Amino acid sequence: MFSTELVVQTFISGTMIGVLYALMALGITFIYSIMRMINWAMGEFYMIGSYLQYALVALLLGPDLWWLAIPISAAGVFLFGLVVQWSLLKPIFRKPPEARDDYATVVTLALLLLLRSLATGLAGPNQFSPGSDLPVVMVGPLPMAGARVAAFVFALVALVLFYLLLRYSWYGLALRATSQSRVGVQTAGIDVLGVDRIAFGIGVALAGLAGALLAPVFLVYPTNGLITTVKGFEIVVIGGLGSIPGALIAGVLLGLIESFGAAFIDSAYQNIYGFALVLLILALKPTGLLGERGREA
Amino acid sequence: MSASFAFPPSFRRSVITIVVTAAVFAFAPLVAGSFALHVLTISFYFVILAASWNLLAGYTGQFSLAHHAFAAIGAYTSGLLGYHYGVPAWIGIPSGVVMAALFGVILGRLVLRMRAIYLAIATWAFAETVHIYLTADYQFTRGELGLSVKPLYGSVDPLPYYFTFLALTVLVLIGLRALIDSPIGYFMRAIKDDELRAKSLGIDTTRVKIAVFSISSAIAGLAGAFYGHFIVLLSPQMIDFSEMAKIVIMVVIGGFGTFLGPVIGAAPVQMVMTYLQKYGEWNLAIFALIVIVLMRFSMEGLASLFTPLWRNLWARHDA
Amino acid sequence: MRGQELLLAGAIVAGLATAGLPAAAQDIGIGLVVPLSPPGDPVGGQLIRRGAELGVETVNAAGGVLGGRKFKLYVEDSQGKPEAGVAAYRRLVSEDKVVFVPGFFHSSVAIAANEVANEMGVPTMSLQASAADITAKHYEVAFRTHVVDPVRVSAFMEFIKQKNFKRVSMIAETTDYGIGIADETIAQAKKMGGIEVQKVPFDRTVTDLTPQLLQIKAFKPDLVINIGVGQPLDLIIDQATTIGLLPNTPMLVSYDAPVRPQYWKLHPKNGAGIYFIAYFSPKAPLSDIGAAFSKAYVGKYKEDPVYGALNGFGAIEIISQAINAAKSTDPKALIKTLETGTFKSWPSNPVTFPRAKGVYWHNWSAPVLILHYTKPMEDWKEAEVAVQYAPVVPKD
Amino acid sequence: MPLALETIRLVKRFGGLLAANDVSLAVEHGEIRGLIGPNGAGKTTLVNLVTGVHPPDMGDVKLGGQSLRGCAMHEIARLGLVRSFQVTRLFGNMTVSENLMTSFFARRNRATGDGTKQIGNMLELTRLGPLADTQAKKLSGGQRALLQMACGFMVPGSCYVLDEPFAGINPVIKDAIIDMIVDVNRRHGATFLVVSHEMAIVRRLCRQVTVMMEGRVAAQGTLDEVARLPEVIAGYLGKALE
Repeated sequence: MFSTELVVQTFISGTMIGVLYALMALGITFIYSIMRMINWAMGEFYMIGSYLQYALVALLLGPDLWWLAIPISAAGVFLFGLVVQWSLLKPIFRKPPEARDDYATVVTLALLLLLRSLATGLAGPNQFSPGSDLPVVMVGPLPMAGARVAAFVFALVALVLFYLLLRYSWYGLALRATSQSRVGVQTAGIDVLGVDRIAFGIGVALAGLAGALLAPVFLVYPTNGLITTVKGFEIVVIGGLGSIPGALIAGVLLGLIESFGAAFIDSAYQNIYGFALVLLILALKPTGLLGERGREA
Repeated sequence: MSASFAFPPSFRRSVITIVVTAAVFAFAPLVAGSFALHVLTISFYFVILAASWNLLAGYTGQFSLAHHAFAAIGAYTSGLLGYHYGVPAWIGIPSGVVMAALFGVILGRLVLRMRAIYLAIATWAFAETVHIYLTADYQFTRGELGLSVKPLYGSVDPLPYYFTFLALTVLVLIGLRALIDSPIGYFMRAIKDDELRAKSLGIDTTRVKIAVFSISSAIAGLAGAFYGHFIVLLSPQMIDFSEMAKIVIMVVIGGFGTFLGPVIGAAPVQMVMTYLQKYGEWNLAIFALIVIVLMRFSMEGLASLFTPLWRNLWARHDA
Repeated sequence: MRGQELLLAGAIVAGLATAGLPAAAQDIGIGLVVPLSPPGDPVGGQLIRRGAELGVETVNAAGGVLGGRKFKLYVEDSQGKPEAGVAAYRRLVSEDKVVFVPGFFHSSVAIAANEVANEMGVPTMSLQASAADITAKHYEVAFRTHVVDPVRVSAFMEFIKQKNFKRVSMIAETTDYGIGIADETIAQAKKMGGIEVQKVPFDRTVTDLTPQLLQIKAFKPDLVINIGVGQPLDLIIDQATTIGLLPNTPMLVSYDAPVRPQYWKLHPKNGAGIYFIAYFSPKAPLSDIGAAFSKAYVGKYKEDPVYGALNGFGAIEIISQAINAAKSTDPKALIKTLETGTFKSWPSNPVTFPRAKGVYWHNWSAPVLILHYTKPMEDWKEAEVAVQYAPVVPKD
Repeated sequence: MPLALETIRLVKRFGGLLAANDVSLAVEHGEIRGLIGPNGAGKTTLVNLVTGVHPPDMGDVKLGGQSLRGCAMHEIARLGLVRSFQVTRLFGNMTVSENLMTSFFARRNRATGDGTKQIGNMLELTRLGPLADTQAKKLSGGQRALLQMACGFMVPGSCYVLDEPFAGINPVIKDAIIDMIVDVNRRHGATFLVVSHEMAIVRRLCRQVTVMMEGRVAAQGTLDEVARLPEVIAGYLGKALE
């Protein structure tokens, strides 16, 4: 059972899937750090991204231009995010502060149900695949689908770009400032609601990007966002809310633990290993590996 | 609690209202058919779940997303005891309650120091773990095939179950009301508002939080255990996230953190969802739209409509 | 005075309208409980619904039953949840007054609904749920027109024997379906002897199955049996191709998903070479009504009907024949007729529901085939028939 | 007889900042001690160390001779050490009387009488009676400070640590709070440690004051005595007394 080759292969496969999951976590953590709310419908934006990718590749651009379709899909999700923020989430700040969490939770939960059902109703429950002409690539001893390697590369690039954007651009400064103190930036003349809108757009666009990237690998169907969201939340907890390096590290850690657990313990419990890690981390370090320091009460 | 404590007059009024309302519902079988009774019974089940979750989230500020899992723990404990060891329901159901309470203590202790958002994710992770376990350990739990449970009254005719759940709901609601009007109730709300201040006053917030977590889990377990003996087949779908979403939506539509909220929120939501069932894949879309529109335009919940009514009623009574 | 007259007139009109209603009420209600939304399997549900709807249209177009009474179909969404299935059955029977409730895709829903049906008396018919318990409890009301696990696995064994495979891997989802089949396969393989079987279970929400498939690859099997339903099935095919398991090792898919139109859209290249269980092939002839249905279906949906749709249609045909034979819609009479009569459904062989032993109680299923795609984009109607296995129903 | 409140060589470090540097303090039974010092001198840190918000890095706190080492905040409170917060903390969504009731339940013991009666007393004393059913978050700043103080007196404690109870409050309410302090001190013999910048009030209430500067105790004595010390004048009082 414990052949070296299998161990190395499992290691590679776990690492790669972990990075892809991290992309999802990034969107969640980003929206949280700006707007102080959890978007439970994150997976549905992933789903929309994957449908857009499918529609663009299958109906408009053709499989050769799959790489062009990816940013367009992400942009589409970004725009949709702006609309959602404007129509549903902006009113949150007219609510009394103690009611905001409830409002955000209920509205995004309802949005989750709505988008999922709409996808089933409009596109049908069948799964689609935008197809991929990329050849199988050898990553060490492990053969990998070209689309998955491409997704991995795209995801890494997106993570790094995003990190740089936050660290070094003016806009990143505004975003970081907002995440520190919403009232503070308002006095500094920054339009917080505008920041929110863009932040929400970017956050869901990251999910949409993940959806578009993974569409040929994990298929396109109404509930395909579920598992990536689940992983995204786990990573956020393991790595700590608000930390980009934390998300990356936690993503890889989660990918590895699940892959090794599935390969060498019991494959039926693959998803449990991640949850066990989450519960363990929370018991030991409630704010995650690299999370912001816990501010109690 | 020491003897010096007396319930405020509002407690007596609530009990009277609960009992009178229940008495009205006791006549429902005269006009309702088998299906309507079934829907009402399930609604009572959700009233209990929503009210006990509200105790945790609405009053104490612990936004748990594992409440459906505790119902399932109660249900499966009794179901598994019966299925594998032939244990009768009158032992199985209390065992389910104890088991749910036990898990409640453990999870409550684990999430104790967490801020709201981590708590939500941690409890959700716990629920998913239970879900996966019930699916994966199919040799013991019968997995997705479903665990057959003996009907409580030998038959699945909804009438006796209707009265059982009506009685349960009355008991649970009176119990919750008593808890909320007791010192622990004050402590719960204090913790939600300002935990540091609560500690500085001498409130053992750790103990209160764990106590509330286990009490509300036990109630969920109680409801779940009875539910299992009514539906007669348990499946891991009981811990589908949409079930939790339903509980949250019920409470918020009714009025978060109010006593009346879950009571008047649960039944209409359950009925609307059952009614929409015939629209197939569109049912959840319609339901979600209704929720979004409601939330978008009024946040107070239905309970706020009733509060003035309630005051007027008793004001006249007092006068 | 005028107001009162108007009221009176209104009352009369209303009265007439109500009197006119019984004509409509003479419609015979047929319930259909299928999953139409998650967490159920909406694809499976929708296909059955299409078939049942066309079946009702066909029956009504031919003049209905009992000399002119029309069928009316009431569809309920089970969401794959037992509770929703129970509620749906109760509502269909107590409110819509249906006389027959076919459908049922998820075994758990069928089992739960049968508990209620056993008391309320209106028969059910499971069209695509394979768990033994559905018929093994020998409830009067429980009928089934779907292949049960032992039969399906016997077909596997027939295939394994024929190809002389010695090492068989199963990648099975941890559902009643996946585990039921996997365990039955292990049992039958043991009985047959000389075969090594590997079972790799997976949670059906998992999307990256590479770790599981690597394990299988390391086992070096002669045959991989793919026991996933819906997305996992397709993910297994893709990911097995990537790591080089396919096409070198033959793969057997446990049900007829590859005949669905999207199969070749999803696997334009690596779909070739797959073996799969099917419940009919045009090479095995359809009955006349089956052929007519197939034609109508193609006309309406621009694709060939698959098993789920055919079975949905079949259920409506069977009940219409049973009602005519029983000359009644009384549930007891219908059950009696279903048990003793012989009916025509979509395949050419006759349909019966004898009170047979064990899981074969009230059970009829089409012959089980194993088809083989020999080239990419092959029409499933052209697929090679590798095995044809007629279930042997044990006699009392 | 042991001291009412004693801190023994308390040290607390936050990152690079030495917030409490070897702080020793002794308060007699029934005393009303003033704690003064410039902003950032470590007064609030000391309050937090004494009441268990932060555990000290070194040193110990004794209440009536009993060490509080390892005691949780709520345990300290139940031992009779009651505090108020500089930025008033109340349960905003609860009404005035519910706030009082919560405080009563939190520390009640066999000796305490009827909570409802006690609430009546407090409402009368604070003149918050008409607002009894108003949510605490809807009160004015002064009313909130008054209510916070009243909460502390619902069940008499043995020792009160008040962090800036008079900051930003109108004179009428200031007087009301002073009256409450004096009343509880006389009737129950309760000990007080009062942090304040209001020298007039400190002079009125406290026989002894302790001056803190840069995390340590700089001086102790009557207000007039410490006011004469050159380092105190240089570091603080020179400005404050003007």
